[in-house]
Amino acid sequence: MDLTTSPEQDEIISSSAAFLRDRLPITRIRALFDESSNVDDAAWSGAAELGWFVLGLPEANGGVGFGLADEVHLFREIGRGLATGPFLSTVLAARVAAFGGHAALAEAIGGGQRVGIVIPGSSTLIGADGSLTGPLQLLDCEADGLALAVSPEQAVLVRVSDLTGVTPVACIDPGVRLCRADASGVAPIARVTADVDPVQRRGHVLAAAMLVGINEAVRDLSAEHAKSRVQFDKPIGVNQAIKHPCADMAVRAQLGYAQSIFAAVANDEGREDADYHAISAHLAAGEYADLSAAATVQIMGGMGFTFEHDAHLYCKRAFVLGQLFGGTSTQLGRLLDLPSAR
Amino acid sequence: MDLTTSPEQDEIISSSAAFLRDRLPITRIRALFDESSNVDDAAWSGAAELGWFVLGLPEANGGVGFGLADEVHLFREIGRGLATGPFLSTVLAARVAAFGGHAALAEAIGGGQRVGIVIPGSSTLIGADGSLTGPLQLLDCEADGLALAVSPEQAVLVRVSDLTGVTPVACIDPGVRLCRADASGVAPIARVTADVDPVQRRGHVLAAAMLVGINEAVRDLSAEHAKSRVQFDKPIGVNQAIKHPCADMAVRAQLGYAQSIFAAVANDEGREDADYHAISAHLAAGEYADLSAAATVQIMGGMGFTFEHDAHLYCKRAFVLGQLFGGTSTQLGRLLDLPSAR
Amino acid sequence: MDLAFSKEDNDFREEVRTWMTENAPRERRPRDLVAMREFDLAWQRKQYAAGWAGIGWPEQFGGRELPLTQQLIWYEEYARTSLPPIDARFVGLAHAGPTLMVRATPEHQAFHLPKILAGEVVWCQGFSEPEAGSDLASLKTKAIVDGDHLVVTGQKIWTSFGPVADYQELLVRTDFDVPKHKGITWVICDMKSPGIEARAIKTIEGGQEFAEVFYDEVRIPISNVVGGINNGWSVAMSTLSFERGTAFTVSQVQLSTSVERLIEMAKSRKSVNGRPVIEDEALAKKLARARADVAALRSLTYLNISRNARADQPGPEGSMLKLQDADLTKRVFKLALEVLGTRSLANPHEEDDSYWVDRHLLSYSSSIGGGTSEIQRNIIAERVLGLPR
Amino acid sequence: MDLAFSKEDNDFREEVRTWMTENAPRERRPRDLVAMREFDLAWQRKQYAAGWAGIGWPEQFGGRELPLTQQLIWYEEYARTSLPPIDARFVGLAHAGPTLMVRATPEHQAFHLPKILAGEVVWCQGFSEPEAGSDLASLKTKAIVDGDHLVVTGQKIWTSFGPVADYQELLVRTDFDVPKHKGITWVICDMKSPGIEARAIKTIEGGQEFAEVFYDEVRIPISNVVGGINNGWSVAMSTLSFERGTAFTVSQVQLSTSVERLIEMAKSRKSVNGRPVIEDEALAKKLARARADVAALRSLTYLNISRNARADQPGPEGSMLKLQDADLTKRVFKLALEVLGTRSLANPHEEDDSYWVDRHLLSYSSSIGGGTSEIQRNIIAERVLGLPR
Repeated sequence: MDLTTSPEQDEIISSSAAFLRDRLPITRIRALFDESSNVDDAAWSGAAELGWFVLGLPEANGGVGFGLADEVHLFREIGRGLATGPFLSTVLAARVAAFGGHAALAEAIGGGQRVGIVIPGSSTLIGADGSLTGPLQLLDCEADGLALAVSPEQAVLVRVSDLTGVTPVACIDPGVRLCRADASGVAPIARVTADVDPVQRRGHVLAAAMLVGINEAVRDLSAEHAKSRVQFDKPIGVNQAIKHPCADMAVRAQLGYAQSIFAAVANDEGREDADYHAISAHLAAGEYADLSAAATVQIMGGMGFTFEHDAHLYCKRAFVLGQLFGGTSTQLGRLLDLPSAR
Repeated sequence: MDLTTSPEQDEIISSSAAFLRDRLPITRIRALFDESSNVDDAAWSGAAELGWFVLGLPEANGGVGFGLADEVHLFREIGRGLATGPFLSTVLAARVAAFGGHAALAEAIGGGQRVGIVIPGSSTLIGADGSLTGPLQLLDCEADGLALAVSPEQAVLVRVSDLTGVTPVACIDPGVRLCRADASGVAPIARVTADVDPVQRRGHVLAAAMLVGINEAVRDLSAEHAKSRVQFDKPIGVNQAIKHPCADMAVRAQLGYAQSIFAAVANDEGREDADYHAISAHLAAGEYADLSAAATVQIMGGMGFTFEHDAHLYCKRAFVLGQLFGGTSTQLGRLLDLPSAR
Repeated sequence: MDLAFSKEDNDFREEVRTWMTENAPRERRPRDLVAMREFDLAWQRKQYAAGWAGIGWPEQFGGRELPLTQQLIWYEEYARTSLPPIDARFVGLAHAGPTLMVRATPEHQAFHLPKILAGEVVWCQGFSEPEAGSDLASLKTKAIVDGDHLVVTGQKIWTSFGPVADYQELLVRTDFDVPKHKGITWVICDMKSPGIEARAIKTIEGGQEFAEVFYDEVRIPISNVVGGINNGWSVAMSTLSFERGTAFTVSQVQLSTSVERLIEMAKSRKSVNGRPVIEDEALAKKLARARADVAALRSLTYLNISRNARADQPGPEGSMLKLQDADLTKRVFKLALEVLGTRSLANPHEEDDSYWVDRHLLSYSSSIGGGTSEIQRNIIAERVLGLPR
Repeated sequence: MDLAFSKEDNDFREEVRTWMTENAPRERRPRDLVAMREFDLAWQRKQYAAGWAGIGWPEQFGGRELPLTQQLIWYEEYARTSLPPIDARFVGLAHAGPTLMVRATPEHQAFHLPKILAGEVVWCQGFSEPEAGSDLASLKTKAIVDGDHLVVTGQKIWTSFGPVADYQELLVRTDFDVPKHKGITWVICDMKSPGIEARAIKTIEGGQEFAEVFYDEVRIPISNVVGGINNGWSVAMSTLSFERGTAFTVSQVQLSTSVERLIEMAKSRKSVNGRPVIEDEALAKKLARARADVAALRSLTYLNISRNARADQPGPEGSMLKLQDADLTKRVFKLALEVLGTRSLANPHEEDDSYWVDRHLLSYSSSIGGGTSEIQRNIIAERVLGLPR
């Protein structure tokens, strides 16, 4: 038992952090805000060249062959950097293609083809045959591209062009592109069941990793502000009303990180309680990031309430990530239905 | 519209506070802890002489003829003083007797006969005929005495001797006497329906008033400690980790008080949203007192964790009062089912 | 104790309600700042024409000088009719105007107060600075006396409606060599003066109502100083209790209305799993809890107004209302996102759902603006409970 | 990164589990303090006889010096087997003992450490005073040098098992004229010394494990001083990180077990309205949330132990575990009262339900004892995040 990072993971962390800082800084969200796409094509290709989209895919499937625990470190940086673009769904989609028997598609995705994700509406269903039906929303999908739909039992890829009424609407998160759409029995172009590859479980863990990155980012932002902002002739961090919320952020960041890597390793080691830990990771990291981001806006005072400051972007991204894979309420219900952890 | 206290109410407040301070100080809880009864007979008779048990009963029924808003001020002091004995159920029982057509019983209760209260267990029912059935607990009941059972629709008095398996058990609150018992179709000796007298509504409001008194008491205890306890060469109240919880207690105390008197006046004026405000008062004052009492234990530090200190007594009494009239969960459900307030 | 309003009050409520229903602006309030100014002023002129301007202002300054209970009724009906927010009219009606009433010369009063009431001008506030937030008295925007003018250089922030305002209540430092509260001056600044630049600040929900204001050797006549040079701190504090407990009435009624609307939405909408949202008992109980807490906030408003109607000077209970209003506002509009479920991802400005998302985002400011909740807690602990500073 | 334990570790777990199952005390732990002492020591002797005493102690002092991972395994199995709490054995094994190891003379070590391991003595702590809680260094119990003795007069509080202890790690003030941290001395006090009176303090759940201890000119040989006169503060601080991350393992496993038991109870019991408790979705979701939070706490324990196994000196992350453990303990046992419903009114000491009520009441101390949660937050903010003091 050892949950410290390996040298390879340290390398993933430093190289991905450097890439994001140079190529996809948070300022890109505002720069691309009025564009229809939130993706920086060059940066996306760069990420593909670094193997980001197939990092956790087995070598036999053309991947890098790393574990989910390694991907966690990449996605933690993606979360911390609020990188725009469908990173999470693209990585999961590569698996659906590969394990669904579409090697060429998997290769294309690994090489830079983007895949967005479906957020089910009320009564949206993925049928036993993988067909998609119901009202839905699309995150970061392109009109001529693909969308990933996931349930606990299976994951499918559908063509956005097979959906009807695809209408862009503003998203609460300025770094995310949203559409409304409908599906009536849309056949998937690729499909994989959870027993072959637990796509939703991996999605929970990677979403959790992004939320951990967000929590760590706002913790650092708050702590920095608490040290540098002077009021009443002292740094505001001397006040426990500032100091203690910062401490709570630090605790939450550690807890969320610990649970995310625990869940990832549980998956990689094939433990039977892997779903339990994955859902716990998403729920815990989600709540923790939410609380920390909201507390950060408060600590920043008026600045935290401006569009130019990053604080609100963390709140909004944390909110969007919390809606994935069923949303909090559904996830709580599923967690309670599972057998207890080992 | 005027929610300030009348001179009569100011008199109720000061005289009841003085009576409780002299005759039933909090130390009585520990003094009586090993006794089977928690009642101080002399003090109880004194309270009866002051008309406490029929304060809100119409003069036509032998009462003092004051309103529920006046009773609120008495019960706020009873709560603040953690007075032991079945004050709340006795006052409600006098109404059941009076409006149920048992004038002699009402007079006896007003004169000092005590009545405890039934806490329903799972599947306990008061039938359409007022008969009581099911497993239950008794608060502050005497073996040869009466017990009050209340539902939103009606209130009944039963003889404790008509119950089976009456077994004393230790109560979480050392100031309260608890028994377990069973009832199988026990016929009431008095009964009143809510349309004749809304006993449960009045119970909600008076329980709320007691919870307000508790909240005010712990607020004062905490503030006093924050001013006098010195650590690191300063009163601990200079620390926001102490100061801000104290401020929150002050806010909660005011909110709970405001809602309790609003609910009482709504009842006295026959507003159709009186139930709404009564349940809101019980829920709000209950949660506020709970939070404030728990925060007080924390502020007191180790002392707050001792049996000799009063802090835990407030926590425990607040908890018991929260269990009355269905308990929090049931009350929330009922509140949501009511039409909106005016 | 009574909750019943007098016949006079009830008649007043009827009158107010009728007038509001008949005169509520029919057009949507524009989002563009210039258009918003015009909309708000037009609405003020309409109220003025009907004799409703300055309901709490003394009659000597053209106000209605209504008793507190009727002010309460006015605000309750105002909120229930969903009338436009006070926004661009706020500083003039509720802060700068009342300050002028108690501290300015008759000439200033005669010149400015009627314009505010009549909806001719927009006032803004120039108090906060980037480095002077909670610690307002540490402000550094400097004013040098040059003949009969002050020459002002510096920067203000959080100036609502700054770019479209006519006048500003401006705090400047006129003496750097004395304790910070003692070198401040309160002055009327004409926002058209050369050397002023106001830049909108975009806020997290996309609004543009706040601004930064930059002053580059702006010349302001010394005759515009109110209360005397270096006496500005006491002038700025003189209006703190003008509202006398009615300040959060509109917000409180809106909270109440919002909770009821959310309950209706929860009954009529379905969640991801296809069942009515209200059947999610965890959510339903939060809605019920919100009902109880909003009821208590309203009761505290009534209690506070009852007390203030009998007292000369309102107590620090106003901080309690502000604190609880902020907390509940954040909680209720966060709850709204839960009721909306995944539909809260979308924030299209045309739909009803966006109202809730906007209000949620706006709610972040409720515990920051006008004195943070941390500062309110200090005030309550120190002034109500007597805890040490 | 891996969660899998080595074959060696797994074998160890098997061995531990088997031994614990076979040797778990069958009798109920008595509530009377004297009987409790005997019970706890007998249990320690049993572990000692089987070679399990001092699993984290260095071999040179008779301990097992197990690697951190195996200590983790030991505590996990210990909690899962519901073995008796460390209670009366705690100060000797986890505080005074480790202090003696790093700061005492070989003679003291040779005399005391074997007795602690073998379950012959109970140690208690004499640190806190009525006026010295969070501000421990302000302690005032004074010790005057008189020949080769210290003469101690004063009062200590929160001395667990004080009335039945053999020895005490005692902090006294030996110099009142220097800054408060510099005049403190750490000394071994024989609790049978004349002039000592220990009075039990009853706690809110009815327990009697804490005591006040009064010292009236108690003579203690100067040879009992550890680390030198006036050097006691550094001695007292030298064991702070002895546990290296395992301190909350038992509590964390108990929390996890408690949440699972509550879920089972919620499924099998009925609430006031006659339906299974678990169907109260609001409560069900709190239970689910508790599962997630307890899982995260366990993961942090594993992460912390992994890091400490590689580091010479544990970091301040221990404060994070303590803070979260306290918060979750309070939350989970409060939740237990919700699951019990009105049955939580009763607190008869013979029934299973009383376990939950007791634990709820005890949980109030989790954020107070051993350093309040407020102090932990200060430590985390200042030492982990570098915020100013």
